[in-house]
Amino acid sequence: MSETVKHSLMFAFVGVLIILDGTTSFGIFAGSWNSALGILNMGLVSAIMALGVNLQWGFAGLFNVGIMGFTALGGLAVVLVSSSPTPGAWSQGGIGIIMALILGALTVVAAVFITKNMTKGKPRVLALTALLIAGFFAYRAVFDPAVSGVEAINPALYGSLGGLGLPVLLAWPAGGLLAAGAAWLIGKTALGLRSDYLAIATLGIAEIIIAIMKNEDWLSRGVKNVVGLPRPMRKEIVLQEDPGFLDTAASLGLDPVVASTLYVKITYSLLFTVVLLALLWMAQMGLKSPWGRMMRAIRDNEVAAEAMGKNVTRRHLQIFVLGSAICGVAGAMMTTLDGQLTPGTYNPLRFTFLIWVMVVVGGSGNNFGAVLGGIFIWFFWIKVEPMGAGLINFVTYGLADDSALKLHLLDSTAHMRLFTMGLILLLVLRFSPRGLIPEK
Amino acid sequence: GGHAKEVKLGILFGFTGPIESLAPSMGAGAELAMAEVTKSGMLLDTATVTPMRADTGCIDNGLSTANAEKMLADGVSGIIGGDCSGVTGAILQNVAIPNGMVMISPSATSPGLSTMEDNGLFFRTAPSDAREGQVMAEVLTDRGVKSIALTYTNNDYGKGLADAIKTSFEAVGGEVTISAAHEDGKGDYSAEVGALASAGGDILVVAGYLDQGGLGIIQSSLDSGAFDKFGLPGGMIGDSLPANVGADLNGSFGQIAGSGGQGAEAYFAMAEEAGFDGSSPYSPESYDAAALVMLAMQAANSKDPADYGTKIMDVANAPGEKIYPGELGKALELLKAGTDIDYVGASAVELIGPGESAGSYREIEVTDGANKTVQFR
Amino acid sequence: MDLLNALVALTNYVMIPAVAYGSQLALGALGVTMIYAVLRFSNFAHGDTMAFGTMVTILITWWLQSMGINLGPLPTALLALPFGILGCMALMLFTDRVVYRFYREQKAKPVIFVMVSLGVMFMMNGLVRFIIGPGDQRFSDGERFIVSARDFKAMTGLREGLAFKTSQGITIITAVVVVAALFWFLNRTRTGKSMRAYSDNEDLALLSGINPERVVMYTWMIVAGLATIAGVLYGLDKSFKPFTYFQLLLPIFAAAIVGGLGNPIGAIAGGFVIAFSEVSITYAWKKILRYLMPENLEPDGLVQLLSTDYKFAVSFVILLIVLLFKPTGLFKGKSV
Amino acid sequence: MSGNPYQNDRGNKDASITSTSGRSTMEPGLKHSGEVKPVIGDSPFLVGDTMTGGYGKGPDILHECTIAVNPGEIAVIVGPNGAGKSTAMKAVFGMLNVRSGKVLLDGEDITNLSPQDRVVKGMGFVPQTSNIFTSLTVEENLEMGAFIRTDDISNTMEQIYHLFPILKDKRNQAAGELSGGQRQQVAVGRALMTQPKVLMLDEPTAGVSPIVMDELFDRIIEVARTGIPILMVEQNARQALEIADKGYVLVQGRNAYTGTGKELLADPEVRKSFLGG
Amino acid sequence: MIVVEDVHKHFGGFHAVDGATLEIAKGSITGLIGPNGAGKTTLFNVIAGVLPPTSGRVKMDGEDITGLPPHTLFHKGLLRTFQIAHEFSSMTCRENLMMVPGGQSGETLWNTWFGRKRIADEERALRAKADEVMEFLTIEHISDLKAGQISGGQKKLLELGRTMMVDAKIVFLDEVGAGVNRTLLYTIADAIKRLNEERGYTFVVIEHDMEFIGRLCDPVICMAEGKVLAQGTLDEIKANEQVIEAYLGTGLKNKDKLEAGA
Ligand SMILES: Nc1ncnc2c1ncn2[C@@H]1O[C@H](COP(=O)(O)OP(=O)(O)OP(=O)(O)O)[C@@H](O)[C@H]1O
Ligand SMILES: Nc1ncnc2c1ncn2[C@@H]1O[C@H](COP(=O)(O)OP(=O)(O)OP(=O)(O)O)[C@@H](O)[C@H]1O
Ligand SMILES: [Mg+2]
Ligand SMILES: [Mg+2]
Repeated sequence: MSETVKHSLMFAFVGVLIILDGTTSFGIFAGSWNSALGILNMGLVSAIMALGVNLQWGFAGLFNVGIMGFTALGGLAVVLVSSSPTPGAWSQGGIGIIMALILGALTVVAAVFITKNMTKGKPRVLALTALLIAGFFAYRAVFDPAVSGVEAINPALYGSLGGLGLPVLLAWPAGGLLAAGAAWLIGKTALGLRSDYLAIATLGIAEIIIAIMKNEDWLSRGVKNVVGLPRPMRKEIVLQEDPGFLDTAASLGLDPVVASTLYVKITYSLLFTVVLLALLWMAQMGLKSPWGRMMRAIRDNEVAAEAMGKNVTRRHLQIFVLGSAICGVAGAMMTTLDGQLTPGTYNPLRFTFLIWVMVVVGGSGNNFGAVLGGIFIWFFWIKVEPMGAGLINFVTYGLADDSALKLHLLDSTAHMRLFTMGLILLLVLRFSPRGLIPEK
Repeated sequence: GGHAKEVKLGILFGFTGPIESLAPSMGAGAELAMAEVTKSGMLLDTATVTPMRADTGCIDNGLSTANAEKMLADGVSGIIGGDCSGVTGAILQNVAIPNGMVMISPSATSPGLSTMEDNGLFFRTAPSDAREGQVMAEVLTDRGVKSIALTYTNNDYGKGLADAIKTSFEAVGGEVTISAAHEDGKGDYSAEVGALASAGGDILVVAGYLDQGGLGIIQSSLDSGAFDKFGLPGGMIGDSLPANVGADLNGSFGQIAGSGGQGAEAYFAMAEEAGFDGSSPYSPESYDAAALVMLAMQAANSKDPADYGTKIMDVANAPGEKIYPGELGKALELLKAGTDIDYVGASAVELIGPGESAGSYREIEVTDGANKTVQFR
Repeated sequence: MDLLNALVALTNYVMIPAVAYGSQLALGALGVTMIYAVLRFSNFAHGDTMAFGTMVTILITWWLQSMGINLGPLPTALLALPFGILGCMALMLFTDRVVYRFYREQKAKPVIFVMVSLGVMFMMNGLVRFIIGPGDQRFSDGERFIVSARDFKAMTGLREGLAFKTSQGITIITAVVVVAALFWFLNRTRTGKSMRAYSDNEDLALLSGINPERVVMYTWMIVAGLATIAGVLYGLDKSFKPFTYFQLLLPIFAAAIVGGLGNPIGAIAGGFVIAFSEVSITYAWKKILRYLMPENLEPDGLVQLLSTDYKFAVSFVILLIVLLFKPTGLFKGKSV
Repeated sequence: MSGNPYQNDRGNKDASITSTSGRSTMEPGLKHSGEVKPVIGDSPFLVGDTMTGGYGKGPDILHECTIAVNPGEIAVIVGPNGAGKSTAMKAVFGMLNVRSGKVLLDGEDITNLSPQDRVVKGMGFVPQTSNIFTSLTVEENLEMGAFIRTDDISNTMEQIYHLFPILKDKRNQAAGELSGGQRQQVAVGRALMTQPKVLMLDEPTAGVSPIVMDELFDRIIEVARTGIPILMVEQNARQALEIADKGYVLVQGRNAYTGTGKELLADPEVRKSFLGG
Repeated sequence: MIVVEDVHKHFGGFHAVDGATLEIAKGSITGLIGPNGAGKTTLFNVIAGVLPPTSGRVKMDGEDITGLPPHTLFHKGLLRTFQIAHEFSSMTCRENLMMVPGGQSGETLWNTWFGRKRIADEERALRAKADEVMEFLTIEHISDLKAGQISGGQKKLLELGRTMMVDAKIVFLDEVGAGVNRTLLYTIADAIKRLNEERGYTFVVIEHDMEFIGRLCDPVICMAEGKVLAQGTLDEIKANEQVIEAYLGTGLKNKDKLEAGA
């Protein structure tokens, strides 16, 4: 069996799993197209994230443990771009906040300027200290009242600046840009360090990003969440009242509720597939060209690549920014799919480590592997719980229904998920260390 | 034989993730109500109620919507859940509303959810922040407290409640010296307690959870002598708190939704018998949520969400005969006979407005290592 | 101007908690750093290792308590601790045998080990919850305080109290003892020296007749010991919950890296740097200043640099700053 | 890129998750020891007999290469870069699987022993590079040399300090802070601490100033006088052959010339191609 | 062309290069010899920007290039090979060569999506050039093998081939000869000479093979213990007592033999 056939079969297998979930309710399958498409949609988003991480890890050996932060920034972009502006927020303090941020940025720029242009010594230290302290207080003096102004606007419902009210699809590239900006900052610092400390730097910055999103209410309502974000298509309940739609549904012999929910999910699936294919195409094209050759050269031997005129640091920065931007796009897509931004929900286990599992299991260094891993692992993430329950029932078949052990185990089925994910990862690392679809 | 009909109800809580320690008691609470109803054999002509558990991960929107879809596919007639506001919003927007499924959350309090066009499908048994803020302010002023330090668990419940307490208390002339968040799931609270102590105040109000960060903060404050009296909103009221903290908690006070000791105490006893901790946060609310769904079904004589959804308000609110935990069988019988009921339950449910809970509060003071009800408000 | 009260307040709210927390982090970071030095990878499963060791200790503590065995004023957990360590060692050695050893034989690159430890982390995460459940467990008993704030006030007549908990005392003493023992072990004993040698130069260690597998075994055992002690102390001082222990991984890593990965002294220093920065940078100085300033100059605000919301962010900012100026950490990360 | 998928780190060099210092660069040879067979008949004290082998699954680097040394003798291996001199040493020491041929020590066939067990059998080895523990003190380096010994090592240590007096002065200094020549002395001292029955040195004088080189050779002769056979690889072939009782010239993994040191030095062919004229 | 002024490079307490001062004339082929560990490679690394010097300056055509990163120096026309071959092991030999030229339009991501035609043209030209270089080095038969799988000598040739893919001004060769077949080595020597004469490349060559040095190098510099020990024509160097002591070997006999061989 040729490699290509084998790999196509693997994709087919995942496809069959999804189809089974839509058609049969045997065993772990739900027997509902809503469920199947729901899994597929998040699977597609996961695949995009995995693609981003694979770009960084598989092709440049950059270990990014801050995926969570970039995903969250993508989500933030959705709020900033597409939610409607809070009435009065800009006059109440929005302007002030912007001014304060500009002030802060100016302080930093001035500090950098001083560092660059004054000679080393006491005067420079003094000037810097004075500037930073003055800058900090000036910033707080403008910032704090402006923030309380904004946050005072009906905190239960608003209390934030809101967004620009633009179409939500625009938020996806915006999410990419936001993540790219953050990645650029991290990369500039971490990739410039003498020893490479990217992993811990990304981990730290991701935590900082989440802390900001959780606590700066004016920006994203913090832990109070932003719900009801706009969607790129009509809502189900609107469809259910649209006579035109109802007619079409009836002509297809579909129940209006089913028709509307499927309509929404399929639209998402199509949109996500388009984005995924576009990114996949771009990644593949890049990698098959001199650019990819250069990246592989850098990965093989940084010193020699540097001696052959390749700017290794800049290339690392480039690929780090690109990969993070892709995670940002995926984050924005996920927030759109959820219809809400919930900063409290970004957690490293789910948004960083799970993505790593997807990449490693799928096959680092192979874009198709990453995509397969994304969808496959997501499917398992959902289905391991019923599988675990089934397994425990099977194992404890002989035990009485009310035996303490059986009850204890059944209570723990939810924890099968983590356990099984670990097991899958270990098995793959052991028996197929290059992943399901290895790098050619 | 007798199981002519089966009613499936979904229980969708975060059995893994940040509140994995609360979820088991919540699930057990909901299942307790279902078992009670099944045993009574009074629902819709001796229907059995089968619970179906699934996980939300508390923070995993994708997982929870997928699990909700699976529940629908498996034919549930109602969903008890979710728990954390994030996933609750996601399930509501993406699954419950589009499919016309009734959903009752025992814990999500985010005001944002109230404004969603929920088609009358979303309810919650958790008390509203705004109301509790007012009650807390009353309790504080009545006890002559002039200034408080305030700390809240950093989620929408904590934040919302803290905002409400602050607004209400300042409106009656009190001073809030500091309002600082604490994160659940992290063990060390020295920094928070240091800042709170420095800000000072007559007492420390802890808008958190009694077996999460809230407990840590209280313990740490007592240990370092930062505060010796605490204001305890609903999330902090439960037997495990005085049990864990010990005598030092004596004199602290607070309030929890609930009319009369009857409901809550009865529930705690039932829970103890069933082998779980009924005083764990949101466990009573979970019991009530499940009970309300089943009672509404009986009132509508249908398990179709479209039919019984409108009945939930009716069974939850006056007029009618008051129903307490353990009396579900009686309530079903009454409903069958066409008598109105007013479900009080374990957490004194009173639904106002678009599916929110309000109602009377029980003022609690910790004396001799136990929560004692002082009066009702 | 009331220097004494200010000092007591500072000690009570900053020094003591930070020292205790710092000791716990330091012990955790020591474990991470040992694995990094000897096995040359960062072990993502360390938080869950701590949880596992603590869990075993808790189960034994409960059993001892039910048998009516206790240590009087000291927590019973201290009695159970050795068993917890043994249990954790058993698990570590088992994991090494069935998981890590294979990769050693393959001479796998360290980063592969990192991935593997990720898998182990997931599995141990599940395992601990299977056994003890996800809930909060308290297992401290005995006398709660060495000096309570109330007693201190009564004793000294000061306005400010100074509390010193038994658990804090035990933490600090244990940490000192354990660290001293570890250093003694590494620098004075044959096995310890062989571990340092292995960490320094694997090939040469082999040529000197040092058995690598034994070194690895000792390392896992020491790490299991450190992790269990750190976990139990943390649990006694605060409480035990599997999720919290997983979250501890981040500050522990930050501590190990700030100090210089692979360097035990660095791990200890790093633990304290992280603990002190979390506690002190977000501290509100109002109270202290009120004691120190003349009455008319008393501050109105909280005099807080940053709100406590950002305490975790603070430790990472410090980490980044340290790395910018000292790329290998405070103490040059190198070997055991 | 090695074919082993477990060794692909994708060029990652992130110091916050992995450390590369002091990692083993050796190919795993024998992991577990097999049996030791007594040898029938007469044979030199240490002999690598018609060894053929290479690294991992790679091509053969040694081709029927034979090297032997007897007590009190110094045997020197010379040859061009990449000829397989170090490889031959590794093969004798068991750090490389010989595909055919055997290694005999003191009347026993030790071909199936792992390097650790060969150390126990009394073989001491000083590799060409990174041959000291840089972060350990000089004394600790010596102690590590005696790791397998259970008896009192203080006497041996005194002997070493007597042999290399400079080390006694620097006993508490980290070995990494020493100069190249001193490091080399530490390395040899470390190997002697095992009280080996045979000592193997890979380019002990590489990067060492001429004076130190003479000094080292003197010491090596002294050690040999105590009856320990010495097998060494040398690039400073001329000096080495002068003190050698036996010389081997390896070319592309084969024995090209063999003879006493004097013979080889006198052989015009050898002089021309390997001794720089 | 290159001026090295009092360069020191310390590793911890160890002085690998200890005050080296030398000058490399434009158009010359300079030989750099010296005992193992003399600091030759380290000096190369300092000049080529791989290692920052502890102190001292390096100038190229009057411009201070101290501490400039290697990729910048590459674009200024300074190329080097490595003593231990630094091949790109997972790439084919041809790719190893094709990746060298700077400023390829295919190295810009944008073009890989929207300028595929131009890339294809460039690639064809590059390919032709790479094949030509490999033919010259007699390694065309391994052009499609992964560079990780070829022999040490072939790696050295590949390494040399990379410097021939672009127009360099000055090329530093670190022991190209080690592990390379002698006949081929002298072919390489001829090639170096041709590049020097026809294209005006300047070469600096580290080599232990005196015959090779003798064929090629005009000025020869001998380093020892991090310093320049002697400098001059090959004959001068060979006659230098210090060099004989430190490098060539002691005794007059030795010297006679050397001359006889040359
Ligand atoms: N670890 C290894 N894996 C694969 N091949 C190796 C390894 N080490 C050495 N080789 C190859 O084996 C051959 C012989 O190397 P060896 O080190 O034995 O040479 P040597 O004679 O000691 O040379 P030198 O004088 O430079 O030390 C070389 O072609 C080398 O490339
Ligand atoms: N990164 C490093 N860290 C510490 N010491 C080093 C480092 N690189 C080189 N050295 C030391 O510096 C000295 C000079 O090394 P260098 O490689 O420059 O010698 P060389 O003259 O090129 O020798 P050879 O002819 O063997 O190639 C050696 O003793 C070497 O051990
Ligand atoms: Mg060698
Ligand atoms: Mg060199």
